[in-house]
This record gives sequence, structure tokens and C-alpha cells, in this order.
Amino acid sequence: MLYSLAGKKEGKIYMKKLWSVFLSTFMLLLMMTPIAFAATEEVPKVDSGDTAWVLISAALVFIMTPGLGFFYGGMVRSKNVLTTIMHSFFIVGLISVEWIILGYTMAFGDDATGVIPGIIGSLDKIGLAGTAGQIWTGTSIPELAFVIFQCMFAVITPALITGAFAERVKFKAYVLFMLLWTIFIYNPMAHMVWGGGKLFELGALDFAGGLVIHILSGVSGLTLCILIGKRRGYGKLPILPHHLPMTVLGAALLWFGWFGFNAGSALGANELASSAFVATQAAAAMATVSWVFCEWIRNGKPTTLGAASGCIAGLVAITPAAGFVAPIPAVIIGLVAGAVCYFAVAVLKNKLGYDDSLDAFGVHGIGGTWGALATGLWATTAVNPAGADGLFYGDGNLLSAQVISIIVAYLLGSIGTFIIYKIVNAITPFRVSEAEEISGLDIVEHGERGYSHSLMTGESLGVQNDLTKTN
Amino acid sequence: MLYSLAGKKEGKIYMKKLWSVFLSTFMLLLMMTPIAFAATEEVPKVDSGDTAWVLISAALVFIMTPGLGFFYGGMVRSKNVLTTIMHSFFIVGLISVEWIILGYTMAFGDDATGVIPGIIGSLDKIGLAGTAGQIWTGTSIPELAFVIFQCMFAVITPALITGAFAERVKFKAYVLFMLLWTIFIYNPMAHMVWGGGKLFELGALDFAGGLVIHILSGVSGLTLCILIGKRRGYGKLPILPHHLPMTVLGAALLWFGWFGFNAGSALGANELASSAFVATQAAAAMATVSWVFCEWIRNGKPTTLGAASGCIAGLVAITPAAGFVAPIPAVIIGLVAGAVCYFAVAVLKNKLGYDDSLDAFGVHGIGGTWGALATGLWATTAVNPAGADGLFYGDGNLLSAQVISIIVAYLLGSIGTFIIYKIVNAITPFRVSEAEEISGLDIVEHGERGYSHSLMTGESLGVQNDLTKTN
Amino acid sequence: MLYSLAGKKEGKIYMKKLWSVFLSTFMLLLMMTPIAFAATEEVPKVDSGDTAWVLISAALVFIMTPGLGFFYGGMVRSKNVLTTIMHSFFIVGLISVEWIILGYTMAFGDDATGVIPGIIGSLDKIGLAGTAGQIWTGTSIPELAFVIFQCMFAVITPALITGAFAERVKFKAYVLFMLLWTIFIYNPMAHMVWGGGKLFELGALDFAGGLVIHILSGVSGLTLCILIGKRRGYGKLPILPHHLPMTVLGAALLWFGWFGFNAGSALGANELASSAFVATQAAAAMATVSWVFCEWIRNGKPTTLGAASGCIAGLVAITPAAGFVAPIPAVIIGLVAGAVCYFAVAVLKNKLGYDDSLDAFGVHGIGGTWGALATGLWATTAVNPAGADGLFYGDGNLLSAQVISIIVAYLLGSIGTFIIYKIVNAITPFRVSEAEEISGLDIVEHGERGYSHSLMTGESLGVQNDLTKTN
Amino acid sequence: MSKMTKIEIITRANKLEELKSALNSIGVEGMTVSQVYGCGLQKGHKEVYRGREYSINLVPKIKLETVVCDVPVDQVLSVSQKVLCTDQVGDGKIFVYTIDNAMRIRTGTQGTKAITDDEA
Amino acid sequence: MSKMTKIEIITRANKLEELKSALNSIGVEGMTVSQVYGCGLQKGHKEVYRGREYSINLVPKIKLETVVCDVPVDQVLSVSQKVLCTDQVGDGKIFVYTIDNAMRIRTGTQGTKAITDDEA
Amino acid sequence: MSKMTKIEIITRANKLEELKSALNSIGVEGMTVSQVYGCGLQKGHKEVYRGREYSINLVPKIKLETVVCDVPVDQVLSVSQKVLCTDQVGDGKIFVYTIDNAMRIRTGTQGTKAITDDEA
Ligand SMILES: Nc1ncnc2c1ncn2[C@@H]1O[C@H](COP(=O)(O)OP(=O)(O)O)[C@@H](O)[C@H]1O
Ligand SMILES: Nc1ncnc2c1ncn2[C@@H]1O[C@H](COP(=O)(O)OP(=O)(O)O)[C@@H](O)[C@H]1O
Ligand SMILES: Nc1ncnc2c1ncn2[C@@H]1O[C@H](COP(=O)(O)OP(=O)(O)O)[C@@H](O)[C@H]1O
Repeated sequence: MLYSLAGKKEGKIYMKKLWSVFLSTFMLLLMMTPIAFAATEEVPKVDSGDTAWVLISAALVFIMTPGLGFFYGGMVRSKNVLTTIMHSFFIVGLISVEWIILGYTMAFGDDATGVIPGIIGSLDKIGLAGTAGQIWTGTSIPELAFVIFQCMFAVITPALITGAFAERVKFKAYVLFMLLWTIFIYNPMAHMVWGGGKLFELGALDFAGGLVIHILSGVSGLTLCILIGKRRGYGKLPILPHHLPMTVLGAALLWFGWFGFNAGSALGANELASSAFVATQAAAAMATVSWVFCEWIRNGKPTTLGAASGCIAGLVAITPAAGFVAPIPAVIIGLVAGAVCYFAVAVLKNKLGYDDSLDAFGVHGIGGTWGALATGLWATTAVNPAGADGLFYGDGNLLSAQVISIIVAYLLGSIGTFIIYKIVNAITPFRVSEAEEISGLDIVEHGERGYSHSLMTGESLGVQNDLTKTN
Repeated sequence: MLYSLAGKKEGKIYMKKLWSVFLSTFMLLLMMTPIAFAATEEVPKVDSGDTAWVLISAALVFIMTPGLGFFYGGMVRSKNVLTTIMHSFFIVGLISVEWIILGYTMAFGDDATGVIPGIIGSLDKIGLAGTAGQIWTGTSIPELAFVIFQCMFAVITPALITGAFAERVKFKAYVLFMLLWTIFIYNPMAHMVWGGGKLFELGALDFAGGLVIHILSGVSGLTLCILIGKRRGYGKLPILPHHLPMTVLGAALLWFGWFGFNAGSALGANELASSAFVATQAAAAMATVSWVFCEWIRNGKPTTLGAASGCIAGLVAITPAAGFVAPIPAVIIGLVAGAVCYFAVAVLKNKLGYDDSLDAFGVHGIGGTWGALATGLWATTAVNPAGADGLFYGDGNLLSAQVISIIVAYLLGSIGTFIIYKIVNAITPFRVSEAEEISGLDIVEHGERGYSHSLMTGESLGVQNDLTKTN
Repeated sequence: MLYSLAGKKEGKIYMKKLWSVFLSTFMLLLMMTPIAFAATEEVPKVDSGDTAWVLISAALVFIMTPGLGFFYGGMVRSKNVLTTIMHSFFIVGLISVEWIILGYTMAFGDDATGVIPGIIGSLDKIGLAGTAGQIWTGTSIPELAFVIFQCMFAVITPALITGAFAERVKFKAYVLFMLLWTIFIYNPMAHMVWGGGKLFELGALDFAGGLVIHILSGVSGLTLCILIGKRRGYGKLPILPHHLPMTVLGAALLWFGWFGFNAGSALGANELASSAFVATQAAAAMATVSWVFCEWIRNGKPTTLGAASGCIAGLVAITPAAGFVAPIPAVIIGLVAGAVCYFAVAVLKNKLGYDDSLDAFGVHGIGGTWGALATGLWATTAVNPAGADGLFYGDGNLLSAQVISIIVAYLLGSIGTFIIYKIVNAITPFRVSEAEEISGLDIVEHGERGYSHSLMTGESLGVQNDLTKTN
Repeated sequence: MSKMTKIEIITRANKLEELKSALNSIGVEGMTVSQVYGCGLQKGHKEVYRGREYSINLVPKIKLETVVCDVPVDQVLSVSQKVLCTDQVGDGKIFVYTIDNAMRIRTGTQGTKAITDDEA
Repeated sequence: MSKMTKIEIITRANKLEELKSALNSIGVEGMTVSQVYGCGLQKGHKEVYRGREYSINLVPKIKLETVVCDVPVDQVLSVSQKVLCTDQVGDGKIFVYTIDNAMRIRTGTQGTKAITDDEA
Repeated sequence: MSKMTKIEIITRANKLEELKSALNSIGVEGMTVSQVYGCGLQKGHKEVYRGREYSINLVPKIKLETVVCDVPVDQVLSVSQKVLCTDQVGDGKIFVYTIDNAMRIRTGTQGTKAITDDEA
């Protein structure tokens, strides 16, 4: 479990108010806070091995976001490669600053004295005030290590959304949307699930944020791509990936970083981290194979893009489960993830007709949903005593909790995104004009080209010899 | 030494049966098991620092295999870039699953109760059964950390082979071959050398698998490329690297990951790991310089591909020696590795006329052989008390043991590959047709192009406006 | 503080001889040695967590230098991409060997018995003699771990310079210059600042080498680009980046590795490392945003190259301060760094008219200067008791010390570079001929092309069918 | 041997698919396309690198060449003009040449038969 | 001034080296090559991206242009046809034009002398 | 309808900007540029990959095409020759053709008016 707060396991799952759940989003959101357990006895001393592991994990999660930029960037047309990479790269800057100043205290500030207790934490940690020299409760790492590990999560979540609206949005609207979304959707969500004061002990398990991060971003992406509309020519003109090696590079960096994402979420270098690491590799590997075999059977060709997509599907699905399941269930989770996500992007999307450009929903939304359910099936206290037993280990309560959590995430993601979209669009147009879309956003929005060169001559062709503004 | 099993050093090297060695491959294989020593006293407690180091090392070794894909991918023609990258990327999925289900138990299952004691371990760890909560013998890391670190080794070994047959094999045959090769060649080899029950104490030293991994894959690659035949036009038509920056990226990721490969093989964050890290950098750096100087002298140009190739040659050569030699010998090992491998690929290959497309044998086979010999020359117990003294430290036995081991690896690699090739080729053709080879495998085998775009217009050119199958 | 030597803090700052400072570079150089403190009590035992952290940090810093190759390589014209990447990649080989054989002992050999006490250490550690089995003073890591961590710093410093003279120097001159510069400028500087025997306790603070590494290389680059002269056509013909995604990849790898650079400089996995990690992310993120906003306002377009450049500016500026400042000052340091460096490259450079091809001075020189000053403003013993209080915490002495240090670094960088340039140029010409510059250095100097392929046909076009020398 | 004419159409890259379909529909099957940079009345765009602005005045275009004999040249011109015209500067030009001879490499056939595809 | 003729050969990319040698052997030294996409009888191929199939019907080809005067056009045609013919659809086309004038930039020479390379 | 002439200039890539300016200065505004490989007297260069040397004999060039009617062909030739001549082998060639017709797609105008840009 990602954030082990001090406290004793209270296995009782509150399932009574299932109906009231649908009456109020607010209530539901509060209910998402999982039960928190003390994974380690509280020893208020920094352990160098645990700290080394969490710090390097933070670095690993960091590299995922630029990696995502390449994963996405290779899939768009070359006229939009920079804007797509920028959507991931710039967010690292934007959201890290937001996190340090505001986000961390909103998410992990004290709950009891919080702005809205249960939803938004106390603001007394604004600018990370008071975090220096502290040890994060229930762990043996400095709070600052926890702050920065968490920062990387806050960064990648909105970046995932950008795959849904690639090749057609204005940079200004993107900046505004991402800032608002992080502040008003992500931070409260993180507080309720991980920073919350045990107000509601629904009992949902989410080891490394599969539920929160992947479902939330996937659903937000889906909502947004429907609101913004399809790319010009989508379904009629060809829109092909311009650089698949770049996409594979992105996938490799994502996979690499995901070890920090999942195994780092143990917040220590121990048996649990090792177990989560194995589960991560098991699911990613199996999903790679299963996606490739699915398309091999269906289209007659095993593709490289399929392998790159498959591993991400597996990684997404194992994220909530990584610290709760044994290796063989992890393999099965990956097997299903590869197949389910393949069908989501290859069949479902075309059937439904929305233009989720780079399949943010198809991979993160669907994969995250499957992973959250699978956690309810295969979680076992044999792997993690601080977790719970899933359906296949004799207890159905966890699965119910997972289902409710999923519904909440879908509601929050879609409603929240809808509102923020409307606000942003009222301030500045979200979508580029048709002429701009044809020209490509790199030139229009950023005044750059990804590859402004001639492969043959090695010169910069096509530039006037008077440089207009050289100050 | 990579796998410190509990036990006391027994320096006696069994050299008597040198002739019988050639009578039976089977016998020889058994003899490869090196003596195992207790590097640390058995403290059955997980150490967080050691665990952090082994886990991050596993992540580092992971990134090597995609890195290899880019290293190789940049060297082929652009019409084969994806298939070449896929050969490395897909194997991460395929072999990780194989390892978790079958490979680990074959390699590290109990020897005494093994399927074939001394060759294949007991299958009671199928699906990693019984590994959770265990500490790996002789170390202070969880067995699961050891499992996943080893997994990455099992993954990269077959991937190395793919360089030998690039640009001309069918994907189906590749999948089949790799699976069979890993199960029937790699797993037994790993068991005999690292997982074996001290049946035969030949005394060969192989710190991080230079012998097993590099010689074995290099020789297998050589065998395979001879069996499959040259690329169409090889030696007559020009076949040039299409993207050298991609190759340098691959080399950089390989070098980066190799710190985990070698220093991680200490299985702890200690003096030995630091020493292996230094030796790794020393040899890689020196080999980079020496390869470049060799070609500068011989061809008049210091090349970038030479620098990228040189560092790999040095890394390969230091792999078996990393934990046994001092810094200056490491520099010398690198110096020779750069020169020897350069001559192997620039002179020897052309003389002999086989088409080892990307020099899997020239770099890994030759470099690995040199490294295994060099270990017999410069190993010293001053660096690693659990090791042995080499020829230059007054003891010739180690060198003899290294020579025998090398011969065994050559025999196993070539004979094993020959047999598996014949089996696979009987099931499905290994080689593509001439027309397919001209079209390029990306389109033919995967239905994709690496770069389906126009650099100038940024559009996806060349695609019909009716999308034939959109479901 | 990077190198915590044993000893007690002696806060007295020797400011008296401000004038004599300008009389003798020699004297000034000696004065740069900062006061050294015992950050940890001397426990002569290796800590596995600290060792794991320093070793992985070494690997992280390693990847920065190839990363720099891509950062720079993407910004040149495609006809010079390989030579530019090679400038960074080859230096890893060259300088690592130099470091192991000579550099380490020059920099960290005993001062009292040094070749020139106070400037060059004793040579008794040539070839790393006597380092095995030692623990680095004042830390709990093996000396060999310290050796290799330091090695990566020695490697990247000269690589930074190469950005200043990209696209116009001969490879031979580059090799010679870099070797001489490292031996005669970098090694003594490192000894005086970090390896010195507390001869002069000026009191300047430089946590991870921002002053030494970035100012020194930036100023050396500036000097060199003025001496070598502008690229042909600079300011008249267009010279555009040929591959911005490659530049972003480089920036991402640099940022990733910089966590090891800064947080690794704590030489342990502890509160200080966590704090430095947070400060690093804070400054890099804010500078990314501020550079982009500056150009958005001034040129009307937020660019991807701006984002990639901004993060580097922030990372450079926070380097000397990382272990001394709180998060919010780190944000401010980044804010200013992004803006100042933007104006340096966009306005100042054009005004002054020198051709610092890839802005080695504009980013590293200017950013480093700002960072060194900022350390004098915001350093606080609340963050690092072994540090000092800056101007904003009530003490002006530190700022004065920083200013003197900066002046020394400027003098050393410029004078040293001038002398070495003259020597090298007398031996072999530094600059290529005009015809060579037009052809591009990849072909002329290395006999290679970055991309020798046709995107459309996937074939190697343009090669004669007789291979002239195939031996 | 009736006259063979080469028609060269320089136009916007994003119109290629439409143009190809339109030509196919009037019986023009064979054609060769290349990527070119155009320069004319149409203005290019500005680019910015590290604060420095550049005017890019070569606009990416495609050039489609087809040799016809049976299909009337006028029809090719009018059909092309219809699908390509956007009324914006930069729509491009069509040039018409007479060619002397043609050969289909596969069969060695020369003259108009070389480009009449019904024989395949 | 004898007649100058431009010969334009559109064919498979992998045949370039052979064609060049064959032309060299009959005295054609100067030539200009470009990369083009062809469209004709030859079918393209299918590509698949995330389960969606696309028909690619522009086939990569090379176009070799050479202006000759001394070497007989017929010889160029027959020699080219011989090396390029594979009997498979997609071998390509050769087009022949008359040109009015030529100039060698280096010397300023106009007319046939501009392309007769023995003067260099 | 006065005669329309196509002028095709094959020359070094790094001369493009100068050539463009020179042509603009004599009233040639419209032009189309493509990237080509040239082969002639100029020798290529050697490349080395893993110790093996290759001779690259296709030299990157650019091809600039412009159709003129008002501007005298001779003037285009002489101006181009002046800016492009370096006296080194490899300066390139200029070829001149007559064309039959031209059309400006945007307006549908045919003949010489199609390429006279003052109407825009
Ligand atoms: N005289 C010419 N010769 C060759 N190509 C030309 C000529 N004039 C225009 N072109 C081509 O036609 C394209 C469009 O021309 P332009 O003048 O920009 O717009 P329009 O054709 O709509 O008036 C140019 O980019 C260029 O490629
Ligand atoms: N009418 C034409 N005009 C211009 N180019 C043509 C024409 N017909 C064919 N081509 C070119 O010749 C190539 C080969 O033609 P295709 O019809 O596929 O095969 P084949 O020439 O063997 O009959 C095409 O890809 C195209 O580039
Ligand atoms: N006969 C020709 N037909 C077509 N292009 C030619 C011909 N001769 C030369 N060229 C083009 O002109 C370029 C320069 O020619 P080259 O013979 O190398 O030098 P120069 O023109 O200075 O004598 C060649 O690279 C080629 O592109």
C-alpha cells in the first residue's frame, strides 16, 4: 500500500451505504480514502537504504514524464511532434512548482485542521513549510523524500491526459486547464485517498495510484477529447505515427521509471518493494506478449507499436495491485490487460467514434479499471499483511470497495473535467482553427519545427537570408 | 563473484580430465560450475541498502535491453529499423514471462532434487512458488530481488544474439528460436554455472556473466548467421547504418545499465560493488579510446560508431573480471578489448566472409573470450578474497579453468544453436524471401514503417483516403 | 556541502586581502578552498544505504554526459550531428582514463605532501593506488565509490565547453585541448576547492560544483569561441537546430542525472540529500516555466527549445546552492535563472556578437554565476548546519566570499583556456577550413553521416557498388 | 502515335489524396509524386530559436507529374483546378509539356501504349 | 548544335546502383537522382496501427534524369530497360523530352558542350 | 501568347539563398525547389563503418525550377551563372525547356498570365 499511515488495520469495510453513494459525488469522494495501516513499526529514524530507494524512485518516476512525451510524440504527425512532447515536458515544470507551493499541503496537509477536512488538507505546509527535518509518519524516510516522490506523481497524472487531445489544442488553454485540473481535481483526490484522516474507511486498495492516477486521467482525457471534438480528417484522412522508434524509446523509459513508481511506493527497500517489482515486471511483460498476439491473430501482423502499447497497458493494470498480488496473478493481470486494452483501442474506440488521439482512455482508463478490479480479485494478505484478501482468497468486500472507488473516479474525472473545460474555454479557446491544424501546431503555436533540416544536404533549408529580428 | 553461495573456498582446481573434456559435452558442461564462496557471513536479515542497490541494479539492467534495440536499430537500414528494435523489445516481454514461470526454477531451483541434478534445478519454484519472504542465501536481500535481477540477465542474453541475424529473419521463427534457446541453452547453463550444487568445482570465475552471457550469445549468433546465410547483396551492395545517433543512444543506455549489471552483481552496496563499478568504467572508457585510435590509425578517421562500439567491447570484456581485478588491469583489459574487437569486426569478419550483421560475435564473442582469459590473468584475492589469483599473481590454475570454460561455452553455444535452428526451421522458415528482404521487414513482417512521414510537410504521405478496415 | 572533510566549522572568513587578490591569480586560486566541516561523525564503517545512493548517483551523473551530447547534437545542423555527439561521448572515455590514472590523485591526493601543496595533491594515488578498502574521510562510503562519483564530474565539465565551439573545430585539436584543460585547469581547481588541505579558508560554498564546474566551463567556452571565431555565415545565413526532439531527450537525461549530481553530493542517503533533491527539482521546474514565459512575452511564442533550455538554466543555478537553501528560495533561484539566461542568450549574445554556438556561456557561465551569488544570499544553516548563513539570513561575509570565488573562476577559466588554446593551435590547427565547414564535419572529420538513409525507400542511397576497401 | 503530354501540378501537400482520387476518376492512373519547396506570392512563417526570429519562406508543397495521351489535357486541368482551388494564395501552378517518347520498362513497349494501362 | 534530349527514368530504388553502372558503361556520366512516390498498377502495402489498417498506395521510387546528346537515346532506353526489367508490375517508366539549351555553370559553356564531360 | 520557358538549375545546396535573391532581383519570384542527388565529374566522399570503407558518389544538390516568360532566359542564365560559379567541379548545370501551357490554380488563369505575378 502506497502510503502507510500510522494506525492499526481495521478490516471492517463499510459497505452499507451503497445506494447513497450515487446520491452525492461529494460523499463518494470522501469514501475513497482507503484504510491505512502501519507497515513498519514507528521508528523515528531515517534509514539510509530506504531513503536511497525512495530518492532513486523519485528520479525514476521523474523520467517517466519526458518518456511519456516521446511515447506520445512518436505517434503524432511530424508537424505536431514538438507540441506533443512539450505537453509532457512543460508540465514537469508547471506542476512541480505548483506542488511545492500549494499542492503538497493541499494533499498532505493535516486533515483535521484542513481547509475542507476530508477533502483538502491544512495549508500550513504551503511552500513546504515545516517539512524539513521531519520523518514521514510510518516510514523511515525524511518527509522531503516523500514530498519529492509524490511530486513526480502529481506531475505525470495530468501529462497522461494530453494524449487524448493531441494535435488540436492551443498551448494557452492547455496550461490553464492543467493548472486548474491539478489544483481542483488531483490535489483533493490525492488528499482523500492518501492524505486523508481515516474519515471514511471504505477499504479500497490502490498500491501506487492506478485507480487515482490512471483512471482519473484516462476518464478526464476521454471527456476532454469528446468536448474538444475530433481532429480534422479523423477517420477519413490518414493520421499515422511519424516516428515509432521514438515511441518505443518513450515506452522503454516509462517501463524503466515504473519500477520506481510501483516498487518505490513501498516507501522502503524491503521485501514488499521486491515483490512489487516482480509483479510489475510480470504484468508488463505478459501484457506486451498478449497485445502483440491479439493483433497478430486479428490483423495478421505483430507490431512494434503493439509491443510498446502492450507493456504500458500491463504497467497501468498492475499499478494498483503491485504490492498486493503474487507473481502468477500478476501475469494473469498482464495477460488480460494486453487483450482488453487492445480491443478497447482497436475495436471499441472505432465503434464509438470518439477521437482519443493517442488512447489515453483506451490504455489508462481501461487498463486502470481492469487493474482496480483485479486487485479486488487477487489481493492477498499473504503478500502484504497490511492489505486485504480479494475475492479469489475468499473475501468479496474488497471487490465491492474497488467497484465503488472506480465509479467515484469516473464521476470525478468526467464531471470535474467538464466544468474546468467550460471555464477554460470561456477564457481562451481550447481548440486551434482549421488552418492552424493543417499547418501543424509546432509552427503555429511554438514557432518551431521538430526537424528543420534536410537529411540529404545537412543544411537548414528554406530560411530567408535576412534574419528579421536579431536584436 | 556474482552468486556467492554459502560454503568455504576450496581452491583445488580439477584439471585432470582435460582430454575427457572433449569426449563429452555433457561432462564439460557440468564442469563449468565455479566454486562458490561465502562473501558475507550468513545474516538472515534483509539489509535495506543492499536491497535498494540490487533493485535499482535490476532496473538498470532492464534498460539495457531496449538500449540494445536502439544500438542495433540505428545500424540497420531504415526499412528494418522496427523489426530490429522489436527483436530486443519483445524479448523483454517473452523471456520475463518464461523466467517467472519456468526459467527461475530451472536455473535456481534446488540442485540435489533437480530435474537433472547438476544441469537443471528442481521445478518446485515454478511460478516463483516459495520465493516470497525468503532471503537469498549468502546475501541480505530478499530472494524476490534476486529473482528479478536475474530475470534481466535472462532477458538480455538472447537479445544479444539478434544482432547476428538482423535484417533477414521471420518474426515467427525468431520467437520460437528465442524461447527454445532460453529454455534449453540458457537456463541449464545458468543453473550449472550459478545455481549448481557445487557438483563440479572447476574454479572458473565469471563475475557478472561475461562468459555465460557474452560468449554464449556471441557464439550462438555466429552459428546462426552462418546457418541463415548472408543478407542479399552483402559485400556487393552498400548496407549502411541509417541512424547513428540512435546507435549512440543505445550505447549510452547500455553503458549506464552495465553499472547495474556488473556492480549490481556484488549483490550488495559495498566495497566490492564500488570496486566493480570502477573497473567497469575503467575498461569501458579505455576501450572507447582504443577502438577509436585503432581506426584513426588504420582508416584515417576516428568514428562515432567506433566510439559507441568500443565502449561496448570494453564493457563485455570487463564483465567476467569486474569483481576480481584492480583498476589498472581493468584499464589494460579495456585497451586490448577495443583493439581486438576492432580487428575482429574490421578485418577478421571480412576475411572469413560470414555476415554477422551487427557484430554480435565480433563484439560479444570475441570481447567475452578476451575478458574470460583476462580474468585468468589479472584476478587477485587482494580485490576479492572470495575470488582467486590469476597468472600474473602467481597462479596458473585459474587461467586453465577459464580456457576450459571458454571451450565449453563455444561448444554449447554452437551445437545447441545448430540443433535448435534445425528444429525451428523444420517448423517454420527462418529466413524471409528475397522480395520480402528488398521491401524491408518493417512493412512485410510488422505492417509498419519506422518513419511514416514527410520531414518537409509534416503530413502522413502516401496513404489512401479510404481506410480499408476500420471496424 | 559536497566534500565534507573531517574538521570543525571555522566560521572566520578571510576577507582582508581583497586587493591583493587581483595581484596574483595564484594566490586567489589558493583562497578558493572552502572551509570543510564534519557533516557526520567519523564512523569508519561502510553504510550500505549511503553507498547505494552514491553509486547510483555516479551512474546518474554518467548518463548526463551522453545526454549533453544529445542536448547539443539536436541543436546543430544535421551535417554536424555526429561530431557534436562525439564531443561529449568520446570525452567520457578520454577523461575517465585520465581520471583513474592521474586526475584523482592530482585532485584528491594528500595536500601536505602534494606536488604543489594547496594546488596539486600528492601523486601517490596514481592509478588509484591505495584507494581499495578505504572509507572516504567524513563519510560512510568506500573511497572507490567517491572516486567514481568524482570521475563523472571530471568527465562532464570539459564536455560542457564543447557547446561553445560546435560545428567548426578539428577532432584532433579537441582531443588535445580537452586533455590539457582537464589536467592543468580542472584537476588543480578540484584540488584547491574540494581536495585542499584547508590551507585557505575563504568560506565560499559550492555544494555540487556549480561554481567550479559551470562557471569554469562556461567561461572557458566563451574564451574559446572568441579565439576560434564565428561559424561561417553566422548571423547572415540561417543555422537552425536540426532535431529538437533529440535536444529534449538530452535535456530530460540531464535533468534526470542532475538528481545524482546534486543530491548525490550529500554523499549519503539522508535528510540533506532529500533537501538537495527538492531544491533541484524546485529550481529546474521554475526556470523551465520562467524561460518559456519570458519568450512567450517577448517573441509571442512559448518554445520547446525554451523549455529544454530553461530547465538546464535552473539546474545550473541551483547546483552550488542545492544543499544550503530551502525550497522557496530554490524556486526564486530558478525563476531568476530562467529569465537571466534567456536574456543572456537572446539579447546579450546578439548584442556582443560572439558565436557561442550552443550557449555554453549563456547557460552555464551566466547560470552558474547567478547560482553562486544566490548561494550567498539564501544559504542558511537551518538547512545545512555545516554551511553558512547568507545575506538574507543576516550575514554578508558569505556573499563576499562567493563574489571573490566567481572572479577567480572567471580569471582561471579565461587565462587558462587562452594559454592552452595557443599551445594546441601551435601543434595542430583548431579550426576546420571553409570547405570542410560547408561539407559538414561528420563526413570530413569522421567519415560518417548521422542519417545515411532515405526515409522513403529505406535503402542506403548514394553509395557506389564497389566497396573500395573491404579487406 | 498520338501526342503525349506531361502535366506537372505543384500544390498543397494536404490536397494530395483528393487530387489523386479526382485524377483516377477521369482515367489518369499512373502518376509520380515528389516533395518540393515552393516560393512565390505565398508568405512563409516565422520561427524562433533561443529568442532569435527567422523567416521561413520556402513552403512545403507536393509536385505531381503525370503523362497522359488518351485523357484530354484540358480535362485534367479543369478537374485539378476544381479540387485544388481554395482561393488562398499558395494553391500552386500547373505546367504542361509535350514529351517525345515513353517506355514501359516491364514490357519494353514504347510510345503511347507505354502509358495506357489497360494492357497490364 | 545537335539535339539535346532529357531522359527521365522512374524505377525501383534498389536498382539505382545497377542502372548507374549500366549508364556509365555506355558513356552517360552526368545524372541527377531524386526520390519520388509512384502510383500506378503496382499495388502498395497494408499498414496497421493500433488495430486499424491503412492501404499505402504510393510506392517509393527513384527518378533518374540525364541529359544526353552524343549517346543515342535508343541505346540509353534499351540498356536501361535491360537492367531494370524484372517482369513484375512496378518496374516503372521512361520519358523522353527535347530540351532547348543547357549550361555548365562552372564554365558558362552553353549547348551540347555543356554536357559533354571530356573537357573537365 | 508569348513563349513560356522552364529553367531548371541543379547546383550546390548551400548556394540556394544567394541564388534565390539574385533571381528575385531580376523579377523571378515564383520557383520550386527540390532536393536531389547529383552524379558527374565531382567526386563524392569516403565513409567508414566498422573499419569498412565506402565510396559515396551521389552528391546532395538542389534543383530549382522556374517558369518564366517576361524575364529573358539569357538574363536568368547569366545571373545564375554569376552567383553559382565557384570554379570548382560540381557547380552544376542549367537546363532550358519550352513549355506548352501553364495554369494558376487559384484563379484558373492559363497561359503566360498564370505566371505573371502582378495580378495577385
Ligand atoms: N514561375 C514559377 N515557376 C515554378 N514554380 C512556381 C512558379 N510560380 C509559382 N510556383 C510554384 O507554385 C507555388 C504557389 O505559388 P504562389 O505564387 O505562392 O501562389 P499562387 O499560385 O496561388 O499564386 C509556389 O510555392 C511554387 O512552388
Ligand atoms: N502516366 C504516368 N505518368 C507519370 N508516371 C507514371 C505514369 N505511369 C506510371 N508512372 C510511374 O511508373 C511507376 C510504375 O508504374 P506501374 O504502373 O506501377 O508499373 P509498370 O510501369 O510496371 O506498369 C509508377 O509508380 C509511377 O511512378
Ligand atoms: N548530363 C546530365 N544530366 C543531368 N544532370 C547532370 C548532367 N551532368 C551533370 N548533372 C548534374 O550536375 C551536377 C554537377 O555536375 P558535375 O559534372 O559534377 O560538375 P560540373 O557541372 O561542375 O562539371 C551533377 O551532380 C548532376 O546533378
